[in-house]
Amino acid sequence: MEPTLIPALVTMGGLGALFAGGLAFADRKLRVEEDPRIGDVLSQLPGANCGGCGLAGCQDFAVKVVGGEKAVTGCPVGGPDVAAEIARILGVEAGESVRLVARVLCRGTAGEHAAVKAGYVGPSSCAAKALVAGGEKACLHGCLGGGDCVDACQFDAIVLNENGLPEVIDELCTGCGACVTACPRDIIELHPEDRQLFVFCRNRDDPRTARKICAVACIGCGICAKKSDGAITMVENLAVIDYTRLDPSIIPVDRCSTKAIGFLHPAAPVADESAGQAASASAAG
Amino acid sequence: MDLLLIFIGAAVVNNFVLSYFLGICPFIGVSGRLSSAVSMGMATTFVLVMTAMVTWVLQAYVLGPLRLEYLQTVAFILVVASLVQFVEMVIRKTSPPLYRALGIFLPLITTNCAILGLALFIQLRGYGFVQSVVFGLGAGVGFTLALCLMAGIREELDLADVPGPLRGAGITLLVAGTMALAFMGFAGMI
Amino acid sequence: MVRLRLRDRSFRGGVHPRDEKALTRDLPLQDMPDPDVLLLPLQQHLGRPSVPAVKKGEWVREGQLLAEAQDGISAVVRAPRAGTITALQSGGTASGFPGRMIALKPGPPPPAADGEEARETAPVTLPALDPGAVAPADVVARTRAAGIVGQGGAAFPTAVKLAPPQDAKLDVLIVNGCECEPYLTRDYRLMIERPAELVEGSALLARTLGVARVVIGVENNKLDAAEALRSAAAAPRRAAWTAGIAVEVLPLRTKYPQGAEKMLIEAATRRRVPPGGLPMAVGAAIQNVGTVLAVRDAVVDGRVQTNAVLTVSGRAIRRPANLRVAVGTPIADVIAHCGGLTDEVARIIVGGPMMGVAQHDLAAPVVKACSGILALTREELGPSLEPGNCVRCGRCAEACPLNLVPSRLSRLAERQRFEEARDSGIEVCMECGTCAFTCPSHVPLVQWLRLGKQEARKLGRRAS
Amino acid sequence: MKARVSARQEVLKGLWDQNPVFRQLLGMCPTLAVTVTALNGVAMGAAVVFVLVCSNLMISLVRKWIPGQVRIAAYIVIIATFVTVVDLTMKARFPELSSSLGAFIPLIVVNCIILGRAEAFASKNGPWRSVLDAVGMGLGFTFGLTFLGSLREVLGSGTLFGVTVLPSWEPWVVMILPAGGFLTLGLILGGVNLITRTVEARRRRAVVEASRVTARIAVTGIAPGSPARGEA
Amino acid sequence: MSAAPAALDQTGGRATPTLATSPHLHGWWTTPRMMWAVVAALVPSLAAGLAFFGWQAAGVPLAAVAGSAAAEAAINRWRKLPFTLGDGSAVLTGLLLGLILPPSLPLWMAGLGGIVSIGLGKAVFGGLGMNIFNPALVGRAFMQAAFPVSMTTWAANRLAADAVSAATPLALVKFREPGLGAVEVAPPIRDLFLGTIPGCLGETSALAILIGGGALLLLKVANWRTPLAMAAGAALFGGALWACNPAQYPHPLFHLLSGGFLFGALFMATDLVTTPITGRGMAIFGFGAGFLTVLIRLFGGLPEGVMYSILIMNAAVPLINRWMRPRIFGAAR
Repeated sequence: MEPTLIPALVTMGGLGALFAGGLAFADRKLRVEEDPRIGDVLSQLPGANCGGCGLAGCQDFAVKVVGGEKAVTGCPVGGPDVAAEIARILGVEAGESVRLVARVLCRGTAGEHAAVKAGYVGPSSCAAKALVAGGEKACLHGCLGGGDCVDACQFDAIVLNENGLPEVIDELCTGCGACVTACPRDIIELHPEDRQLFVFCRNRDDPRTARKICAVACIGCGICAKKSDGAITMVENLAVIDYTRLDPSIIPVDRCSTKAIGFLHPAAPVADESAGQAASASAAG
Repeated sequence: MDLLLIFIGAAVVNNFVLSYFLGICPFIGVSGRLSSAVSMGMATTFVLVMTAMVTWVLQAYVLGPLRLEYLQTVAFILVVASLVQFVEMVIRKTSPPLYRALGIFLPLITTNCAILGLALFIQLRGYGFVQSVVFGLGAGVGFTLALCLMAGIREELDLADVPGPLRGAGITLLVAGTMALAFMGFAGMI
Repeated sequence: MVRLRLRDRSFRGGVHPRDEKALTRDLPLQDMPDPDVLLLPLQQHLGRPSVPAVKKGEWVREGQLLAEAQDGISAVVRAPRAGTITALQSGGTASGFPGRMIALKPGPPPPAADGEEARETAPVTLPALDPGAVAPADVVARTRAAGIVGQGGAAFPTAVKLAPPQDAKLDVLIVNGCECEPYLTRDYRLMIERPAELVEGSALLARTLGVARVVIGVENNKLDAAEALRSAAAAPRRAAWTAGIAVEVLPLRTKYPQGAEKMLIEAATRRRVPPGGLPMAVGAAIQNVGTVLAVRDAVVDGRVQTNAVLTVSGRAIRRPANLRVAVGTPIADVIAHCGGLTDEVARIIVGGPMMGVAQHDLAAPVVKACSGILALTREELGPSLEPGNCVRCGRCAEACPLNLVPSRLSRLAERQRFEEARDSGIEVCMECGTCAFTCPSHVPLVQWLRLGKQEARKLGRRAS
Repeated sequence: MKARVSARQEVLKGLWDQNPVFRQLLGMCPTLAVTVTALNGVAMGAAVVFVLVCSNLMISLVRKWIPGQVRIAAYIVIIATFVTVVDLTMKARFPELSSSLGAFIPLIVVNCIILGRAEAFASKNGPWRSVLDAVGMGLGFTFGLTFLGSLREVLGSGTLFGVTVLPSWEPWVVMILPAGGFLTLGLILGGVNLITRTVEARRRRAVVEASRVTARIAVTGIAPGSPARGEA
Repeated sequence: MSAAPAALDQTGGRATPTLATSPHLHGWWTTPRMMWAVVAALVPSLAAGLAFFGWQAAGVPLAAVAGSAAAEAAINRWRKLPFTLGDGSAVLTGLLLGLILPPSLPLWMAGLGGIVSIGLGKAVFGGLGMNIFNPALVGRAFMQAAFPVSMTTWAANRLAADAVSAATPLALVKFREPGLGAVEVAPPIRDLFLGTIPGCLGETSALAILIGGGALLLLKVANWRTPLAMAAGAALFGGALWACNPAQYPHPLFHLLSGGFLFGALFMATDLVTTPITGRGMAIFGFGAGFLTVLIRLFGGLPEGVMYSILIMNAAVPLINRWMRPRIFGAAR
């Protein structure tokens, strides 16, 4: 045993020492300056250089994650734990206190509330529909019903309901804003989860047209604005809420003839104290 | 002629990826985009040729004479890993463009089975030095070929409606399987 | 004699839809009686809308200015008929989208009130100019004053095209008499009925642009028109001032889109306009026959553009016709004048069937550049098929006259990969519809390409 | 850094949630190459379990003394040593198995699972947890290989662990060829994804249902099916 | 809401206005029409096959069609996609597969082949138009690898001069006794052309294939470039070898007429989905496939290489399409 062991030990030890020394030396000599976070991220990664992320190894992944080109969840080997750690390093979830949720600001169900001008032949995507005379609905500001927002949502948090309008599932919504970008009509906005009062319309047509094409359009009458103490202003025939000044209890929502302004959950007194007061106050008056 | 046969054999007939299952991890991982595939293929070819040379020398002048064949695995991987890391550092320092194009793929290659597999095959088949280099080159070209074909297909499939559960690794393996079926046509050529 | 030759010049790609011109080709142009009300959109041209210069209730003379051009690429709107302005309103246009428009009720002036002077009721006319002596700048000014826009489809204000920048080196004027869109016979009728004026107008424009050569391109399914033009262009019949200008009539292969600017320039001169470039980049200027006649009429006769010449056709129209109608006539009135629609109507189109716009609102008016109103039956639209997957047959790429790969571009647009689409040249697409016509799977290629173009333009041009 | 994980979970995660074959797609080369029969799969799995446990334990023990720059090389040497042990043992004890696994025993050195677990787990955790992790991952790998091997063996030769299970089966030779390996694993991955997606979708649907109920309560003030309904 | 309905009232309210993008016209050829046209073009080959191998041989294509149609219907139903058998593509795949299987293959194998063709060749990629490889050839390659013995057992051709022997001409040439020249063992060109030789059901008769395939080329359902380039690739490479050593290597015409070459060139290499979309790309594809066919036939372990060469070129199609993208009109060279 002895005679074979010695050369083995010497060889391996020698090789090991040679390369270890060389590498340590090289590391010192050839070090390249980089973002310290890359090193931090790298230390969290599995380091298997397996390429499972589709990139050239863990170093590349770390660089891309720090550079924002790759999602923190991009490492399939590391799983959620690693993702959480990387997110912590990058400070992605920097103390966001108010949860934002997407809100759909159109309630014009095609054929029911909103007039339909013609049948449409072509791809169902909203963006494509908007190009052809603005889609089936007569309203050029309302929901096209093609579900581009549904496709854009990676969290299945938005569905087209039986009326053909998108509906957000609060519990699944992460407030990422993908649907906001996807909507060619800008009818989706991010709002704090507990916000209740909205103008559910983006129509800026003149009152006559608006009234004609949709039963639930904001027709720009301005009644809500008059009694809002300045929180609601009329911009191009559309009521716009300034939430920093809003006192929902004084808004005469029941006087809105088309119900374009109103509460997300009309009879949900529990969800929003002030909204509840407004509802009961107006009911009394 | 002999060298040509070794080259074609390694590159096409007994393609490392499609018939020896070597280097599957990068084959699946890095075949998403053609540009990365080309870089990865070239980097791998470089390392394969280097490995062929270094391990042959190591075997012929150190392990062989000292009758330490049983240390092959340990010694080879140590040498390859260190060398690759060293080359990466050098490239990174000396040529940032080359590093971005090839260098970043180097660490990924250390754990590519094809590298160690090549070293072991060379010993198993008793190739000489030149033969080893050609074999390494052939294996590298074959790997690059498979990787580029796959990358082209996957870029095309990006635009296809591949069923959800098969997207990613699933369809890649199925395509690889079909490619392996197709490459069976070359069977028996060498 | 102009003969059909198999090797008439053309371009690579293209398709051969059934031309269906037999429905109207032998029907001379007729005047249509004025409707009850004319609707004059403020935007009948590319560029920004014009600004109204009249008030509601005002009575206007025929040819009187109704709206001023807003900037360089805009055009004035003049009253097509004498009448009373009844409203400044918003309404549907043939583009499918609503727009601002002036409503005009044709009729005599209201009786003069006491003590008021009887007003001038004759049409507004511009002084006739001598085509042999008029200065180029005056032709441009007259074109602008007459509110003439291109009749080829894009409705680009013609005055802009007649005043190229100083450094442009033009050597040929190409007159587009291809009329490659199926069904349409408007340009054909103009060429048959007014060949001498067309030659005169071409010479006038050539003089204005400072070129000595005119090529009139005519598809070889209209050889009688080519023959008429050729004899009109023969030297003895022409006015003396046109002597220095060579007018050539060039028969071209009948193929869609032979009348597209780039395709016609290639066929006529073997020069290729670079991607994103204008015809002047290869020394060519190009005008539609309708535009040439409009400019000629404005200069020689002092007439402003008050009428649109159009083909009303399709198997769902009871009495197809070639008509001269007042600009602003609602589509519904034109259709009614032609006997109305049959039960089989499946689609109503303004423009040609390849690039025209399907109409949902027949109250929309005819505008200056309107070339046709078509009512097609289901059978005429081609085989009925649910849009399916692209089968990568490559027919679209083979047919695309601009050498794009429409199948890939449309897929990129559908997948919202607009950057790649832009890098693959999607902005070059002219939406001629050749690809979608030939697609065996009926993929809505043009719609996706249009979306892709719109989004690619938003991305902004990257310095390349 | 993370919530305390029980020893049981540490082992179980390797079997499904983080299964190296089906979920992390690690160690694909041996996965595909040796799974011509179920037995090969088991043998390869056992070899990997041994190397994984030993190297994880060793690395976890010496992790504090290895300098950062050379740690990968050091890990590889440790792993390679144990691989050599397995290789030589198998050559001596099970020559047939050894020859059917071919070069893939020495190639365990570069199996991403082992180096991956060394980097990701053993270098950051104590010996006991590292061993648990190794056992879990190793068993997960073995399970994956055996499953794949069984499927390919049954279809490709009509046998399972060498025992004929489908007597009159016309063997699908393709299954024991490389192509069969790719195709089978590809389809299995699809199946695994289908299962996880279905489970996930069901969970999502439950959330949606719940939110619908909440909304209905909000609107009507009455939970569906609650006794209050009758009175209202 | 506007005057539109009023104007359309002239039609008795039967027509509704439509919003749609231009162009409003479509050409005559649709995908289903093209698929069924190819099916029709296969009839001569099928008829020739039945004449040569008897009515019983109809079972193989029938089983293959049944397998592929059933697979298509089942998969679409499972994925809740529309029913697509009407577009003819599944039937076409099954028929193509059936015609390149040996006439004596057990029927269940033919059916399995049809299922594999659709499942592995088409459905996994997302259905019609999405697949990378020719589905029928995927099925054939799978069968070849799965059942090598059954797939190389040939029935004798009833109309052959030698109606007992059941070795294909390619096998005769490939596995001939050492010392014999290629010319001596190859059957006469006339037999190859008429198809009175053993082989796959639809592949033997060059005449029948040329009738059907020629019709497709004339109708422009198939593009002429690919078959022409494939013939050129095989003829040039095979011809060069033959010129070097006529005793060792067969005549180039033998390459073109034997085995599945014509069938592959006219029906497989012209598949719309899995071949390049530009003319130059098609030429490269065809040439490569022709070259590889001869390479595999003469130097590989298998007598026939058409299937493999087309599959290999299929894998290269995305790269060919990428590099052969046409230059945009007017763009600088």
